[in-house]
Amino acid sequence: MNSNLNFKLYYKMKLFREVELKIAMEYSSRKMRCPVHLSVGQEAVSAAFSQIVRKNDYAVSSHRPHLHYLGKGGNLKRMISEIYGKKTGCSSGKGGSMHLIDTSVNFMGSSAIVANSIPIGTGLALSLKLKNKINVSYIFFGEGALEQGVFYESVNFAAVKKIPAIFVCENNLYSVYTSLKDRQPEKRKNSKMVEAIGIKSFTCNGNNVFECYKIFNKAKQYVSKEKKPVFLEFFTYRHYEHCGPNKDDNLNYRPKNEINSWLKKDPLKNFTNNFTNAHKQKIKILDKEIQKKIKDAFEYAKKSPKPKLSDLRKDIYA
Amino acid sequence: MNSNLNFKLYYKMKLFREVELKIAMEYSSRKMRCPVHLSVGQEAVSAAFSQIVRKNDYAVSSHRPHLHYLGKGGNLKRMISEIYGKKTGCSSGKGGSMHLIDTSVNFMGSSAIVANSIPIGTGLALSLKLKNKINVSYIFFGEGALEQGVFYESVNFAAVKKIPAIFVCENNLYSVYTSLKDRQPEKRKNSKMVEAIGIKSFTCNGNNVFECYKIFNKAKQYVSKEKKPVFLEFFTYRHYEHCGPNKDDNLNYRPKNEINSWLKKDPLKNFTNNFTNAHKQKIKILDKEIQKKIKDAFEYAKKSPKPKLSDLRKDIYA
Amino acid sequence: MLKKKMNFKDSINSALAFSLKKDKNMICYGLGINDPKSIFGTTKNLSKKFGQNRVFDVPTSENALTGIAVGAAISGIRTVITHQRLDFSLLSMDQIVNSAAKWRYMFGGKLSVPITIRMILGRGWGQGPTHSQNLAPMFCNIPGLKVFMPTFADDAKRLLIKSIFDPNPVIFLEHRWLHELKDEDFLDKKPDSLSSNIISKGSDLTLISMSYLTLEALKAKKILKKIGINIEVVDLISLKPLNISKILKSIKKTNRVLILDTGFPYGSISSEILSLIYKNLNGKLKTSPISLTMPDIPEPTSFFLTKNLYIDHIKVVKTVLKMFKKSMNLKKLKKPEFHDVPGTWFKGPF
Amino acid sequence: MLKKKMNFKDSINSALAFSLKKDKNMICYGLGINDPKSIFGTTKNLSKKFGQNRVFDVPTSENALTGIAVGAAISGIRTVITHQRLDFSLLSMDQIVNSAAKWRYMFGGKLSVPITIRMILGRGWGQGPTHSQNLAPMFCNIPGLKVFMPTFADDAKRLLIKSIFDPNPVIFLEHRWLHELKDEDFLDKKPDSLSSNIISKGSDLTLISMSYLTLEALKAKKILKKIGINIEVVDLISLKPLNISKILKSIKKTNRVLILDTGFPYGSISSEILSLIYKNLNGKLKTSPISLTMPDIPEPTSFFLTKNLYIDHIKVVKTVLKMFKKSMNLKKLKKPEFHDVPGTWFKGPF
Ligand SMILES: Cc1ncc(C[n+]2csc(CCOP(=O)(O)OP(=O)(O)O)c2C)c(N)n1
Ligand SMILES: Cc1ncc(C[n+]2csc(CCOP(=O)(O)OP(=O)(O)O)c2C)c(N)n1
Ligand SMILES: [Mg+2]
Ligand SMILES: [Mg+2]
Repeated sequence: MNSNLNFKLYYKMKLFREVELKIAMEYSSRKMRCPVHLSVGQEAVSAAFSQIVRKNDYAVSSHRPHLHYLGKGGNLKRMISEIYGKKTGCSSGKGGSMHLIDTSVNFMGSSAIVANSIPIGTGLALSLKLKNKINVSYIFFGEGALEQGVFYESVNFAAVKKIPAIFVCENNLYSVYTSLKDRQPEKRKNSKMVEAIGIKSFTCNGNNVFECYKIFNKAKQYVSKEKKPVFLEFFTYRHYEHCGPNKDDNLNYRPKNEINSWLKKDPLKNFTNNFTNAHKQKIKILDKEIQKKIKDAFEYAKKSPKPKLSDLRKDIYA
Repeated sequence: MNSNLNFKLYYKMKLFREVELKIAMEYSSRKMRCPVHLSVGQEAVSAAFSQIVRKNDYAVSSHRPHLHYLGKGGNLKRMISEIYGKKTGCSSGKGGSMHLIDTSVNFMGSSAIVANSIPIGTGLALSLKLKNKINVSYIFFGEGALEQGVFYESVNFAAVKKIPAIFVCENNLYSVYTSLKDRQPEKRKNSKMVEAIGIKSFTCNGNNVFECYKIFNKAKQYVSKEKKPVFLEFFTYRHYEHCGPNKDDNLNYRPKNEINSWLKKDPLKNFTNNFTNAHKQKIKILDKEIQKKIKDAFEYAKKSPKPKLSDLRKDIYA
Repeated sequence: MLKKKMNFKDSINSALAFSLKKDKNMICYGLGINDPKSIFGTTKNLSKKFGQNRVFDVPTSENALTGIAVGAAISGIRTVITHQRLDFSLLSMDQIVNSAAKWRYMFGGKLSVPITIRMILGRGWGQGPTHSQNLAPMFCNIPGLKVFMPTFADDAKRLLIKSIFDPNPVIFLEHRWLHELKDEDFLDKKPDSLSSNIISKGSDLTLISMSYLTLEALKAKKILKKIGINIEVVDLISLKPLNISKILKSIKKTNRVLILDTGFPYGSISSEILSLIYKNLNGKLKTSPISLTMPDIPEPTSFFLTKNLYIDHIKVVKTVLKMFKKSMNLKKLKKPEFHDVPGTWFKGPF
Repeated sequence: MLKKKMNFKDSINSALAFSLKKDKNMICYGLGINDPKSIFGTTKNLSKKFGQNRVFDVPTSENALTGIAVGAAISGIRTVITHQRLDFSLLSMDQIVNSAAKWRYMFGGKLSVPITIRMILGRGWGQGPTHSQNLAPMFCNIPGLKVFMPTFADDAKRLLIKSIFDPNPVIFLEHRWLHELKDEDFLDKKPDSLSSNIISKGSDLTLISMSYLTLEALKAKKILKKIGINIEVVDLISLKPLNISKILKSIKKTNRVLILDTGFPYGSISSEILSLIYKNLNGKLKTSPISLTMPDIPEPTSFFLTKNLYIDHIKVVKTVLKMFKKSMNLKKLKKPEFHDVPGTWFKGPF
């Protein structure tokens, strides 16, 4: 176990958790006036991703993009500002929480329409191949996106064209309040399905950051070597409501025992427990750094100027 | 071998072949002023289908619907009239060759948009389940339709809802002039793919009418017993151009040896060869019947009245 | 009869329940239809009452689901689909335009397609570019479709029932800001025939509006009455077919027209109405006709950028004052503190 | 310079070749792009010249292919997609409206989306309900898109190059009946600036038309000149943005307007233009403004039912005569024997 890597993974997971919790906390002040989809509980995937992805790789995401954006190296201050609708927001306030971008690290956008960014990430992969780049294109989405036809069209295209696309599905078992049984055939294995369509698949415990790390690494190796796309499925669970700052377990759409069993699999807690006492000192330092980073980001966002009314008419056409 | 069935299969295949050849022959007189997609070479599938399907089963089809319509028991005179744009056409002249319907036998329509009728056939299957009918819904399409996302959405829905849909793919290796290699991953097995999505599949030599018959029978049994959808794939080949009355092998988009090997597998010729001399007499009688039936249909169509100009404004809204 | 006590969402619910009861074959589906939020409350208890076979949640497959509705409908099963935002229906345009709208005509009238597609329009609280579009003109452009867009709870109920029992495909548009409102908040009395779109008489200006904007129109009317401008308010209710003769009659009387439109300007409902007025009347009006629409800009998400984006009664009042070259003290007209919520009860996130 | 010898399809081909040569990154794809028919000849030899990596055939996956173009475009690869019929693009409305049109604005201008979507409009020979629709208004309604629809081969070339090098998504509409035509068949001389839509001057009536209908307009002009009616013909070329000031100027001069439109009436381009004229001029014209469009009916397939469906120069002449309350002997105006083919060379089937 590479201890340096462990601290990095810890740092990212903890940062991601704390960012989301801070958004949840501040949301009730009603200054972040847009829908927010938090990823509390799903940090391991993006933390692992952050340690594998290279700056020149592309990434796109869905309505729940915070951690993919941050994992790709997106600027925290500009993300928080975006959620506050400020001029300094990464999308100049025009996109909000669901539409994040940081072209300086090749995070190319995220979309509020389920599966909408999947072909776009596929197009980015095509572009890498055309330009003879060694990089890959990461495409993040939830398991709900597997119900959209465009997912299959994109996977088929990627397979036919042999382009460096990494399709990353975070399967958290729910689409809004709807469980899998109303949406997908019983006992279906998505990875088998995608393999039958024509591309290599890997599945993974999405709450074990180290396993996630290994899978992302494998995927990268595979794509580099074989020059073919790959599909990854991470099983995980969100702790908060689908959209918004609260827990909603009182609504009973998810079985209590399911919730409890997943809470026991909390990716951050379990990983933290692995650290020895000797490491705790270092962790304290990291925690402080994280708090400071978040505090700074929220202060920056709150202090940032509003967009000007005239900005409304900017950037419609290039 | 049930000889009565054999004569029926022969009759249908021969009828289908001769109908399409007659259309091809008459097309140059430019009285059938709409695109036509002939199924010469693909007769076995529809002939077998005709012997399994029940009147209260539903069926829908694609841009190449002639034989599915006839297989379902659709009226030949009204089909030919439709292609001639006459008032007596099955769609009153509004649909043309690609839009056939015969509600008296539950052939519920066909669509010129690739894959467009797949969800519609799925909805018909849903309706059968809701009404507790023992019938099934047949959905015909080419392998090109497997590239449309809506195919996967429909299969997924059918699997989740366990509805009596029979998805029938006639894989003739081409979409217009484009071969599979530009469109679908190498070595993909569509049946495996669909099974991985969640429904049972059968594949079949689509040029062997008896095998086709057995597969349709199996599918019907399966759906009746398991109350679940099924996917059938028939491998076959068209002898004529994608759209229009001619052969186009001079264009060289299909390899010569491929064409020749499929011509050797002509479903009608091979099946006819199986008949003994004793049967030839009966066959002659059938052939005569067929010629008469076709002659009558074309005469009927040609003599039929044009639609009135005022019909243009009819039937926009119910 | 005007049941003024029922709010818009309960009217929708009640129309669905009525129809499900009346037609035992009818079905109804959409994402979240049975979930704890039951599509803003509009589908509450329906699956409990009518069974999971008839009222069911679905995969996120908008295109197939629309085709499935067409298939069910042509075999005699009336079907209602709901999209939590109109924007999601773009995935199903092929099925709406090439199947639903044409399956009757293209087969010579052999079948009909009794489906209703409910689409909800977002506004405010960061709905942003893809959760706020009113693309009604896309649907109105297509022969074979009908497009309804009621304002009042009472109309909503009547019109949804009418849509469901209409043998043709109907696009039914619901503005998210209407769901909690009761008619009594806005109307003293209201004509009870659907064809009567003139909901408030006046002599000086024909103010045509749709859906939520009709409420802003009524507020503006009240204010302008104080300085003697009498406005006739026309609530469109049905975008297709349009009741153009009512509109023409009103304009012949008032000789002035202003249209309020929740959509984008190019090829809008308001452009269509103005062109019909022009073709039919070819006359000089007392003042140039005006339409207020959303600007030809994707809707931004930021609270600060949507500040002056929406049409509200103050914008309407200002526009009318300009048309009449009059002025009044507008200081007293207070904007609500937050322009991006339908009421103080709304605390986000959706 | 007007290269009158080149037909429309060769112009398209030449514009594509020019652009592929100029921008080494550009790609170009669509169903059948490399097949023996090469999209009505418009893409002939391109993949031979520029390689299968840059000009390639694709699966029938319209929605994904549009998103893929957006992805390629935001990473700097200009992309041209071709749909053999506009109608097929309905499958990709989500990607056109929610992605292509918004990816720039919704991310605060950080990226641009240089894609061109060529769409071909069918007419005649049983194209029927789903192979003949001009749904240009759908695209014009969307902020962030541009919509071009050239008539002349020369414009087509210039405009396609302009579209490809435009950093924004452009919908490029080609009428199937233009592909074989050469400008010399219709034009003596033609202004060579794109912004100049007035292709033939006149004083009595402003006749606005688009694409193929401009040719019918020019024929009508010739006929009407004989009885002293002088028509000014405006060829729209760009539907969005519209060059409305040119149109207004012309109407101020002629005081009469007739618009020819290949689309359905409700929310049409012609309605938009009329509403703009009304809002800007608010004046009585010498005769009521008229627009000729396709009827609000799905197009039937039968030869017999399309008989009087299309707008041709005879319909235009008759309409103008009515506007002027004049008559002339129309017997001499012979319709072509078959109304459903672009010329005798066309023998079907597509
Ligand atoms: C086309 C479309 N349909 C419906 C929605 C509404 N919607 C927003 S998020 C969501 C859930 C998607 O679930 P999943 O893909 O599993 O992602 P998760 O929220 O679980 O991360 C839905 C249905 C949408 N945004 N877009
Ligand atoms: C959405 C759509 N895209 C493209 C086309 C053009 N098109 C007509 S038929 C066809 C071929 C489809 O191939 P396949 O499904 O294999 O059927 P086949 O013609 O081989 O029977 C295509 C691409 C269309 N009609 N609809
Ligand atoms: Mg999920
Ligand atoms: Mg095929």
